[in-house]
Amino acid sequence: MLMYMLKRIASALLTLLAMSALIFVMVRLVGDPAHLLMPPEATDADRALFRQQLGLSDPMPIQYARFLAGLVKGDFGNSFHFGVPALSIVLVRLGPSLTLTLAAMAAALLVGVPLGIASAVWKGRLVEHVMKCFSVAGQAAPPFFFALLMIRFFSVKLGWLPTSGYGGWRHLLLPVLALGWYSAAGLARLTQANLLKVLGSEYILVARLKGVPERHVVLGHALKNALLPIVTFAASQFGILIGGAVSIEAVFAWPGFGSMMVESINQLDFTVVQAAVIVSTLLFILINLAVDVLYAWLDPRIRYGH
Amino acid sequence: MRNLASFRFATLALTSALLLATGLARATPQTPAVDRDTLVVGVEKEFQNLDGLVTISGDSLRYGWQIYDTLYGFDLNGNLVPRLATQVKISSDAKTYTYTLRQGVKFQNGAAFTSKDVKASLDHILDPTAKSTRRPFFAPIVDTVETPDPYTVIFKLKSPDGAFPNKIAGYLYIIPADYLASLPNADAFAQAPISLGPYRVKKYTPGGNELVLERFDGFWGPKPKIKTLIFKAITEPSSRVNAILRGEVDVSAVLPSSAYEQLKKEPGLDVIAVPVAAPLYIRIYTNDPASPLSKREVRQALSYALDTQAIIKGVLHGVGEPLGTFISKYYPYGGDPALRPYPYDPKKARQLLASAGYPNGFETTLNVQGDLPKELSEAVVAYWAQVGVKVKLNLLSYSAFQRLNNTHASGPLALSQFTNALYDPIHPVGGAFAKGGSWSDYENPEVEALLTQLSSATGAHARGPLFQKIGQILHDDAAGIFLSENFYIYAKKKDVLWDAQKGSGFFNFRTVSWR
Amino acid sequence: MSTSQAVLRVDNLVAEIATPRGLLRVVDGVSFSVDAGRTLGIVGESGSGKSMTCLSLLNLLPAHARIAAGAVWFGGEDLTKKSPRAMRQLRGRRIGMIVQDPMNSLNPLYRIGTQIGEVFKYHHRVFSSRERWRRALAVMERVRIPAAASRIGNYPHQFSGGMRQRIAAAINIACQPELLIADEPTTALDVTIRLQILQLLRDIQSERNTALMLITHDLPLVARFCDEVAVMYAGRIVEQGPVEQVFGAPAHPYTRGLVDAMPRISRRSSRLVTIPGQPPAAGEYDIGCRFAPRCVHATDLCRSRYPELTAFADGTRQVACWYPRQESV
Amino acid sequence: MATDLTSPLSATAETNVAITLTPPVARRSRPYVRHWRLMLAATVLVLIVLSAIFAPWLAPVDPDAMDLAAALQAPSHLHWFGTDPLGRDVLSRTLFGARMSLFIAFCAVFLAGVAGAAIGILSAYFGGWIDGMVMRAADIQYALPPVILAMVLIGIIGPNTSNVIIVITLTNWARFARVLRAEALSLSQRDFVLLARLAGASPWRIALRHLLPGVRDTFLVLLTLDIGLIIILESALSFLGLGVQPPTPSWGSMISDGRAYLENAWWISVMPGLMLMLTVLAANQLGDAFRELRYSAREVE
Repeated sequence: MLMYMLKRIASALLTLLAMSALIFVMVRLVGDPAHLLMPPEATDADRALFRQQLGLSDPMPIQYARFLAGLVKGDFGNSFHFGVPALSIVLVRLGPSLTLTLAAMAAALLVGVPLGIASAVWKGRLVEHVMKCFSVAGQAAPPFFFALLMIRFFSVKLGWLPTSGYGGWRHLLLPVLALGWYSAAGLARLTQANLLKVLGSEYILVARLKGVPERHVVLGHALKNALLPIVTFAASQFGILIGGAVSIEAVFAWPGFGSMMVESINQLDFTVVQAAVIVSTLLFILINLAVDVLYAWLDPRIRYGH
Repeated sequence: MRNLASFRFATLALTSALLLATGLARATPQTPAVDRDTLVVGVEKEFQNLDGLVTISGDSLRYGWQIYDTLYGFDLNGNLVPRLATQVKISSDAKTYTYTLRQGVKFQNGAAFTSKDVKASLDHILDPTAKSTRRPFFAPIVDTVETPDPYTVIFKLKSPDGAFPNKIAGYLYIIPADYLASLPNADAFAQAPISLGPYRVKKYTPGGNELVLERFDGFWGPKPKIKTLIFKAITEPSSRVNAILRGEVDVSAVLPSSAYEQLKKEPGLDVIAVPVAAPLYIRIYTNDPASPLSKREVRQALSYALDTQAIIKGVLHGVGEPLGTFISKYYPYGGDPALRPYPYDPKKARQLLASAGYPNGFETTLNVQGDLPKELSEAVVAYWAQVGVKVKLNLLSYSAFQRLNNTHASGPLALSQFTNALYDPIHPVGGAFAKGGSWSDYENPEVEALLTQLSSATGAHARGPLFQKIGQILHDDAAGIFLSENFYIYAKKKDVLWDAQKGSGFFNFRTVSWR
Repeated sequence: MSTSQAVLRVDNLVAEIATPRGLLRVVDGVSFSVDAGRTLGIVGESGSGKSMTCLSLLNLLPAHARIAAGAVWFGGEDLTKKSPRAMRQLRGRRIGMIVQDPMNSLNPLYRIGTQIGEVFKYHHRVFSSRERWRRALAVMERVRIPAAASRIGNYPHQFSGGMRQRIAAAINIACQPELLIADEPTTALDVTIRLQILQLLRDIQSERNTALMLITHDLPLVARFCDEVAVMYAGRIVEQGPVEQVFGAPAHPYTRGLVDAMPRISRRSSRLVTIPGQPPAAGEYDIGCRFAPRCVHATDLCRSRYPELTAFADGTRQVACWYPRQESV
Repeated sequence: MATDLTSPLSATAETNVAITLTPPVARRSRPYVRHWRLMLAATVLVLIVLSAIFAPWLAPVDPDAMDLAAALQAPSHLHWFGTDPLGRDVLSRTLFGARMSLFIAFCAVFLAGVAGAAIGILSAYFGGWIDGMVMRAADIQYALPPVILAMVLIGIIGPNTSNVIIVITLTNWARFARVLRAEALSLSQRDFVLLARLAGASPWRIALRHLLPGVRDTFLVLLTLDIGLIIILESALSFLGLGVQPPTPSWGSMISDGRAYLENAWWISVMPGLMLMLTVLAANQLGDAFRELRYSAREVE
């Protein structure tokens, strides 16, 4: 088990290194910040000086080496734009993003999984009907489209909820609904498919032969086995939600990760982009390791191996 | 038919939600978003670096007027008025400017205001490590800055510059010398800016989307009536509209013209369309002889081919005014309201194209500054297509466009607007239509001659007529395609007593109050 | 069939399954009984309805199937009339069933101690998990699982096929059922383990006088292990009776074919005797005897009317054939 | 005559062979799946694709024809789907939008699918460091949100239609690679692959002849499920101004642009939205029906 985890951590570090190199090169290909952050009247000498101050004038490998050295110490350099450490900007935005993503993920799990279970157990009945509509509707239009409809409906017309802004649970409700619905749709369908597969297996028949009540057969024996792929799917959704909810963050004026990354890419604020990407990759790796641990805890075959 | 039923169920749910949404109507809450001592403003851009001397004018200057103060400032209509300086003496050769400073003025950190602060502020701009975007405006022309006594400052210029007083008023924010010296590096100032404006920074975390300013009671001028100003960055236009509709903000800035009609119908709101003297225009790269755009007839044809009236009414929903030339009539001087835009005459446009040697038109590319209404560029492309000019459209984000525009790479046609920062037309004309201008690919000897005269002309009476002549030349030569005057739409609650700064995109909340 | 101590008596059981092509009778009027302490073998090719019959007894038919007619008498009650709740309390307590595939018959995520103990929780209201653990250990030792004490905490994937079948047996005898059904219990096992499992079943039977039903397609196994046998073909029983008589002198041509097909070392014939053709799929039964198309002695009568199961020879045997013949092998 | 069972080993083994005489001929047992669901989904999808292909003939008016006087008109007999802020006919634009959205979706899905499948199968077959490298690349693609990767790429190569397809392909291949790698891994353990290897087949031959057909079903299901997701991703790109460049419409850009007019001209966004929903519904139904038809409901994500 320990060996298994060590191997996973090693490969994760490799991923992190590869990601750092990738984003380091790609963001520098997008453009030259000197032309954006310096006024057009600036002379080439001014721009050269500007690049020199930001350490952009050195050859790439040296810049990358310095970047890696800083990475290890957690120093991502200062933002070209704000002049403050890039990491501080990323961390300011991490809180709201995590709140939104965790809430959306929780909502997706709380709605998607039970709906999936119900539509597997009562296949062909109304509940499967509702699930199909819910999941098709959820994945049939971009989240920002539903978000704007919901804002018009619940906030502007009925006045129950704030239209935007980062704050208490009332601010969280609509963004989570818009974001969560999309993931819940996927989860519901996946849960139903997996649960149906598991319910068809031999040990479920044996459980019934043992006289185990149907409720326990489904929630005890079957669900635990069906959970494994769902956990993986949820983890992959988590990664996408963290950085991908750009349109939702824009519509709800939510100071999240996605909009910050879009902003810093637009502003060619290399250090902030690099810090954001590394932090989101770290988060992604942590989530995957957590999923591996959960897998091992859930499935003894991994824990003790064959 | 289980599947069809599930589809019916989905469309039914969606349409009923929609119908219900349009049916109900709720009045906008009148009460202040927070309290009667606070004003909440929804703005359309994320906050950048708060060092008013460093970041580009489009951003920090908009909050700057609350935090910073200058020797001279602009009143609501853009005329120069004394602020930290009581008077200025300009030498006959317009090369020496002597400012007499106001006495007993305190900085937000309590330090006294003297001439050494003015010198330190200019040095901060000239200091390369500060990476100030104002440097090019002062470095080439300022020779020396002398402070004979604590309340007198003398600027000696290398060459005459008639617009220098405007630059001092528009760009030279005064910051405390001792505080600046105490900071570890030039960047540090941005975290905690100190100046002499009516408000100081109370809460701002770089990267966050909220900026809170609180009243500075030691302010030298008239005390503002509101204690706390909260700026909230809401980048999505429809969310900014919804925010004011629900009363979550007291003032919502730079709203989309698509919401103009809807907002006007709201009983609890005042909707103001503020002219910002930043003309909506298409810059033409005329200096490439091989390109059809180098010919005047072609440029005039492109102007005739556009029905700017219909565009203003249809695309901008009436929020715009005809623009005869590049100099907006909302400049205090230099604008010429009598100058009419080219009339819509597609037949004449086709004749001009044929006479210029392009009977069946030509192909070209139009780069567009992303935050302008998308339909504007699509309308222009559609009109030009009717006269045979096929245009490839490139919608670029604000910064992607700036990168191209700043490096003379946004050609052959670039649709954008030119922000006014100095209330003197030299900034737009010099920048976009003068030889060697940073965003200029146009050269006209007549314009150059007028510009040299302008450099030594000071004051509205001397500079106004010269700029009007330039305006006429630019119109006749169709140096650019002038679409419309640019208006920022603000919506505010009826009880907010505030009249916006005319002719500029800056926020001026110094005189705002609740009824 | 002596009915005095019949633990289970199935009377003309019919089970149908709904398919796009309408209702198919997979079990078409099956009658048999099992006495306490006796072992009934049910033999037939795959698709003859053997497994469906077992599932019908326990009311565990798949979603689209249901019992159309007939009665299943067990302990004085007709199981087909009992409510699902009542049937649930019966399963695992009074009727046990061992399934074919040991590799998947145990939940991979739970320890075997838990899976065995689970039966006590629902049937004997044993709510303390330690007590259930203790009882599970006792049953494991009963089915002779080596080092049971140390292995009770292991997971199914840590056991061999044979061991898992022993665990399955343990689960089924935990509550001392009166009837134990074994659906192809040894098919998936290799031979050496197979005999151990059968021996285990026999010990269980002799110790508690359990009625045992063994479903298989392995004739030699039935011949050696069962007391009575019922031969199923296309959803019906075509011959039934004591093993010695049915295998010794098969009356029904199909049984005859099966017995002939059993290779003998003594007979050393190079060619294997086969029965031509293949059993009809459910739903394609024609009116007459379903074995007629493959029967060498088939006559028009066979093809037109279905022969009911009727007593034969000394009455202990029944056969469903118009021309039953008594010939020793 | 007592049955002679001298040696259980031989008797039972051989008997098994003898008794189950019937060769495992797949009897004509109709799979118990409702065929009409597959038919309905297929016809809806075909109709939509045909309407996209024949848009120039179906569209009542040129999609780019501007008529500022007729701006923002509600759906009427003249304009079935109403008009947009420039007075252009929303129905014509939706038809041409279908052409663009489906073109992007099918190209991107196909490219991502083929690339992902090839990478997945090869890495499963070769294993070792190749497999490690591929999995790291997949991790990177998963870790970096699609929109961010798209922004950086479009920042480099510019926002035109072919670049949008490239960007979507680069941000979607990993899902195919992972799922198909798992399938290929389990397949490569199977006997027929071992036999092929014993017979001296070259790795390429095995990958193409044996592994590829084996994963074909999962591949097709993933394709159908992904169509909806990719159209929505294009819409998210349009929201950021990175999607299809005007004036050519795509469903994604129409929904995104129409959002400013939800109050007074809801049809600009809703009409293409409904078409998108219909397409996604049909694609998902196709995927589900196909999956139930062709193989057990394996974990797809």
